[in-house]
Amino acid sequence: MKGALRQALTVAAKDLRVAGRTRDTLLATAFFAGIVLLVLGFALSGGVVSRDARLSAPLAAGAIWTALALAAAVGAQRAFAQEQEAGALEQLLAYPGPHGALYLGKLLGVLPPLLLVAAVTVPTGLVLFGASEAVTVAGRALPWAALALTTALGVLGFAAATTFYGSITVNLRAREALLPALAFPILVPAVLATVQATRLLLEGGWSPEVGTWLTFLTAFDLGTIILATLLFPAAVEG
Amino acid sequence: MKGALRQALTVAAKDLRVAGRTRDTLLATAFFAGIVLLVLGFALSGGVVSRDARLSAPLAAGAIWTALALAAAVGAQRAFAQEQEAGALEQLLAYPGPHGALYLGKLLGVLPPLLLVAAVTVPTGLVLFGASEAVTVAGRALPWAALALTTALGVLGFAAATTFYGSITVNLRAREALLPALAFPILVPAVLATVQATRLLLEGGWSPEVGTWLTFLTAFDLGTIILATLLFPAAVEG
Amino acid sequence: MKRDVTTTVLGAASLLGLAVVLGLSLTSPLDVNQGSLVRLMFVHVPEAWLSYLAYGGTGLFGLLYLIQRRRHWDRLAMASGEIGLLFTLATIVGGMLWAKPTWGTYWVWDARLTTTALSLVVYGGYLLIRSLIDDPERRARVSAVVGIVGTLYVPVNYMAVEWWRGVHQTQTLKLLGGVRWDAAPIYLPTLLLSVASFTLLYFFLLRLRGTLAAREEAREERELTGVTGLEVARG
Amino acid sequence: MQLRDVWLRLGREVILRGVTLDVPAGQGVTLLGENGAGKTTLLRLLSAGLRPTRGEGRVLGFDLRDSRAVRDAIHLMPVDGGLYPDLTAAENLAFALRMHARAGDVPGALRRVGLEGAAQRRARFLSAGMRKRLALARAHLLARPVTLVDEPFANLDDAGRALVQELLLELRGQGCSLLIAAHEPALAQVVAPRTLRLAGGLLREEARA
Amino acid sequence: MQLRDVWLRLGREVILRGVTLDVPAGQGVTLLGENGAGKTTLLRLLSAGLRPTRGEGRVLGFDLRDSRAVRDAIHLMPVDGGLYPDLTAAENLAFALRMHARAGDVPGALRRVGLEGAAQRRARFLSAGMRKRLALARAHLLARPVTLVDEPFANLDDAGRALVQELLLELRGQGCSLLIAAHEPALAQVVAPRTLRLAGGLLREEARA
Ligand code: HEM
Ligand SMILES: Nc1ncnc2c1ncn2[C@@H]1O[C@H](COP(=O)(O)OP(=O)(O)OP(=O)(O)O)[C@@H](O)[C@H]1O
Ligand SMILES: Nc1ncnc2c1ncn2[C@@H]1O[C@H](COP(=O)(O)OP(=O)(O)OP(=O)(O)O)[C@@H](O)[C@H]1O
Ligand SMILES: [Mg+2]
Ligand SMILES: [Mg+2]
Repeated sequence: MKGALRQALTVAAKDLRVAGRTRDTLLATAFFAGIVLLVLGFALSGGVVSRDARLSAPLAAGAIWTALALAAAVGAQRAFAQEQEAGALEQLLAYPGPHGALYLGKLLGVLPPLLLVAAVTVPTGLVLFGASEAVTVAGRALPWAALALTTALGVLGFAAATTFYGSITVNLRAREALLPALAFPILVPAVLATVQATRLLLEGGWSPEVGTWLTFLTAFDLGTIILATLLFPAAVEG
Repeated sequence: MKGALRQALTVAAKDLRVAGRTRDTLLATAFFAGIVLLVLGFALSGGVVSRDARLSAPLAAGAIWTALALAAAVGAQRAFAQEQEAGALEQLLAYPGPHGALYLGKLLGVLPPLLLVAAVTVPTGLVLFGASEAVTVAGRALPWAALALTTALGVLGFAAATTFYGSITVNLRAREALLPALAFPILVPAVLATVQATRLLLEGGWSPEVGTWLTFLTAFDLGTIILATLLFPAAVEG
Repeated sequence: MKRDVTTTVLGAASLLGLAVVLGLSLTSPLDVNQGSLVRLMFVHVPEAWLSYLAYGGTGLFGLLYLIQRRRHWDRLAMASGEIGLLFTLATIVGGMLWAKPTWGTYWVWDARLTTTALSLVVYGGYLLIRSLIDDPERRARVSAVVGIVGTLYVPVNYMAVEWWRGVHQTQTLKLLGGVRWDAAPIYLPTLLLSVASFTLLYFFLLRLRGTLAAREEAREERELTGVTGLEVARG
Repeated sequence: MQLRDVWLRLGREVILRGVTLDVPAGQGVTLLGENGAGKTTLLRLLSAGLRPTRGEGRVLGFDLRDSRAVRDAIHLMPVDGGLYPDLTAAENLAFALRMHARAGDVPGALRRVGLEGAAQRRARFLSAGMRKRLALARAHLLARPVTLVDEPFANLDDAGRALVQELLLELRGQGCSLLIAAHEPALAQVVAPRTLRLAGGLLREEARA
Repeated sequence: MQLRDVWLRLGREVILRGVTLDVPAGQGVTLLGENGAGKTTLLRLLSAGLRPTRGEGRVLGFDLRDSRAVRDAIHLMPVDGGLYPDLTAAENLAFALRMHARAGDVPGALRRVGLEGAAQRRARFLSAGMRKRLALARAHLLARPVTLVDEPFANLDDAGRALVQELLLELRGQGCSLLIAAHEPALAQVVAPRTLRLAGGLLREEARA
């Protein structure tokens, strides 16, 4: 158990070191998140849509979380593509210890860049879609802490699912498109929970309903991580 | 000149063969675009279908073009990732002839699957988001020809811009220098023009304003392709 | 080739059941709100039920494969996935035809509808993955994993109407928290019989497709390893 | 190390057609065979990277299907090194050690293979021979009871080849079993005298040249 | 082929420190040197894949900086083959031919290097030696006036090595200049008798052993 944890941390540390060095993952994830915000921002702002506060909250939430789900898929794909280059993946799988630990390590390595991207995407999205404005106009303050918690839980869930699928698609053809296509449907409950929580937070601040969604999200995260850790060995073994 | 064209076609044919041998890339990309539509549809419209063209048009335009922009980005990314694997990029650059032809080849290889995907995504998106219905309710016919033209120009613009972006990120040194982040804004004009033209077409059919946007889009497409063809050699050279 | 009695019996039984359901539904009284459209329920609901069943089967057979590593389970999982996809498609098309007269539109962004469309994608992805992997062992393993995760999607689809209120009917027959039937009692027997016939149909199709796949695999194996004498179609 | 009538299929190709192998602990074996004979495939099978289609095998008493136990005991040095291109030479070694939960003298190992000057250079920027040396340093540092080596002499200069022999001999001295796939029988047999040849998917004992 | 006092820096490393080289057309040269001496780097420089930091060079009369003209005349067979993993062996050759606007007998070339059975297999699934053979077939098909070969003998079995010698000799017979970087002087000198050694960033003529 302790050995597995140490392995997970070793893998994560290695991935983070490489990520810091090449900035490859960060750029790719930011790129995709950026495109989503850009397109939706242009399409939805300026018309009828943005002037109505009741409309702007769900839009902002939807756009932000679609962008982040995509970014997670891209990040996870990079994480495994990196291993694949120069046959290092086969070497990684040949180390002793449970393969589940490798999944956890990869997940831990994927998370920090994603959280970084999220930390930029969420505020940008809120401003871009006029949600932050709508909130302040209504005389409330943005519930930053609750938003941050929602973001963290949501990103964790996205990363957990996409990292798992990343291990499956890494040596398939057309993996760039395949990974999001496979992972997204599974992500839908998480996307919905985050969208609803974000929307509620924007519309009226903290409420018990938000709490319910966040509990659901936590359950989703835990369930995904546990299931993925158990199934990962079967997915990658020779 | 004729040699360069032949090379561009050879590279495109090779990419299409890798993509098309098993229809994998096409399938996966179409799948991917479909998923984005579904997720956005659910995340954005929150259960209300609106017969109001002023509401449905921006949503439809936003969702369709998010899906297509992402598909283009995925395609371009794939096109260069392929080369990079196993040192084939260096070999590709060592073939005789102008390097600009390689950019054109990559672009031509990315385009056909994208156009195919667009041909499915656009009508599907219009139906799913109620835009086609809203238009008919308003007693107008959908301006198919103009939409097709916009789609073709938009897809070309996205493909040209994302392929150029991809060519920058394959270069190790550029990637590490955050140069790609600087190249991101080249996407802005394409997104703006395409989305606005689509929205206007859905809201009120053909108008001189649409014409302006399409002219702008054509200029952007040409400009990007020419600029990228000229800059590509510098972007990839050792 | 030996005649497969079980398959024949299953096929005959499900056909008989469907015929009876057809008769019953055509003679059933009209609904106060829906008129004759209510009869669509006898197709729509069992179709949806069958697709759930099939997805459950894909996950279950996948799990069995991972435990026992017998190719037999893999073939069944694939058969089940295909059947599920087919009937999801039928549910959606049927539902859309029902939606036009009742809701006035073919499609709305309702939770149930969206999640149903997404389950189409989940199992489309399952079959897509299968088509991308050549090595049979790896294909079986990876698709088992994908199938198991995909099955978790069924409860999401089932609960979608509860979690996100939309226009779609909530569960008329409540299963969670005490069985309850919210519609006119007259429809219940017909619906139950229809569901039972569709369940038989599932097992019939499963056997049929499984046998076909086994034959296909055996032939392929013979072609590949003909002279080498590598065992034919393990498991 | 034991294999009993192992068959292996990859894609549409049957690569191994009934391989039987017995290697007592501590023995050194040279594996010869033409290009495409299946040497690399056999090594991957032994390191639990591939599952046999039929037949069975044991490594140090563990069934090959018990991949975790096998991976604990074995190290495969692949042809292309299996290094992380964007980690430095030193980081690559440190990573391998930590994954095995072992301590080791990384600078010393690098010095041993003549890479002390390139310790802080990324593996991506190492020359082919330097990458081979780095992979060798890793195999030597880890010193697993069973070490499989794929073409250790390729890409190396004469000094490098002597170094491979020296380090592999040291490994054998520590009681490790060695299985060396190579196209240089003369060089490999110095370290691993017993010689097997893979041909037509079958393994045959070969007299020392 | 001419180089005049060429210096080259990569990253923080100075690899070439004043290399001067004269190779008349049609000559065969063997390039020796320790691991990391800079042989591969020198070949990449000559194929216009890298630019000299200082100094200048010409290939067939074209300045090295005129990369287009140089690329037209030269072919570099890299260590790792530079093949598309997802194209089949035959497609890889056909692609190279079309990029050079040449026609050639692809099945014949594959037969020549013993890959007729693997023509429809993707390069990803070829063994190390088979990939080398495929890269060799490509170099032989293209038959550029100047052909640079990086470690042609590595990863090959004995038959493969003889094949390399045979095909490279044929190329020389057609009047191509050859520059072969290798760690097997005896094998390379059969094809390319003139021998140069790269050491400390400088190139020195070496008497034939
Ligand atoms: C595209 C359109 C539709 C789709 C994709 C769809 C999908 C589904 C699915 C997956 C189920 C099974 C879930 C369950 O048993 O709880 C279901 C059940 C049901 N659907 Fe639909 N449906 C659609 C349209 C409609 C329409 C228009 C109506 C009626 C106005 C309708 C009425 C029902 C009813 C009554 C049930 C049974 C609920 C129960 O007894 O639990 N559906 N539908
Ligand atoms: N995944 C695969 N699918 C199909 N064929 C494969 C696959 N992997 C390997 N092969 C084939 O298996 C055969 C053996 O390959 P292997 O790499 O084991 O050869 P090798 O003996 O190591 O050769 P070399 O001396 O050239 O390294 C080759 O013909 C190769 O094409
Ligand atoms: N991009 C780079 N940045 C920094 N150093 C580099 C780079 N590329 C190569 N080097 C260094 O240049 C030196 C020469 O490398 P090169 O590949 O030319 O050697 P070589 O003579 O081909 O060796 P081998 O016989 O092992 O193939 C090595 O020390 C290598 O680390
Ligand atoms: Mg090999
Ligand atoms: Mg070299």
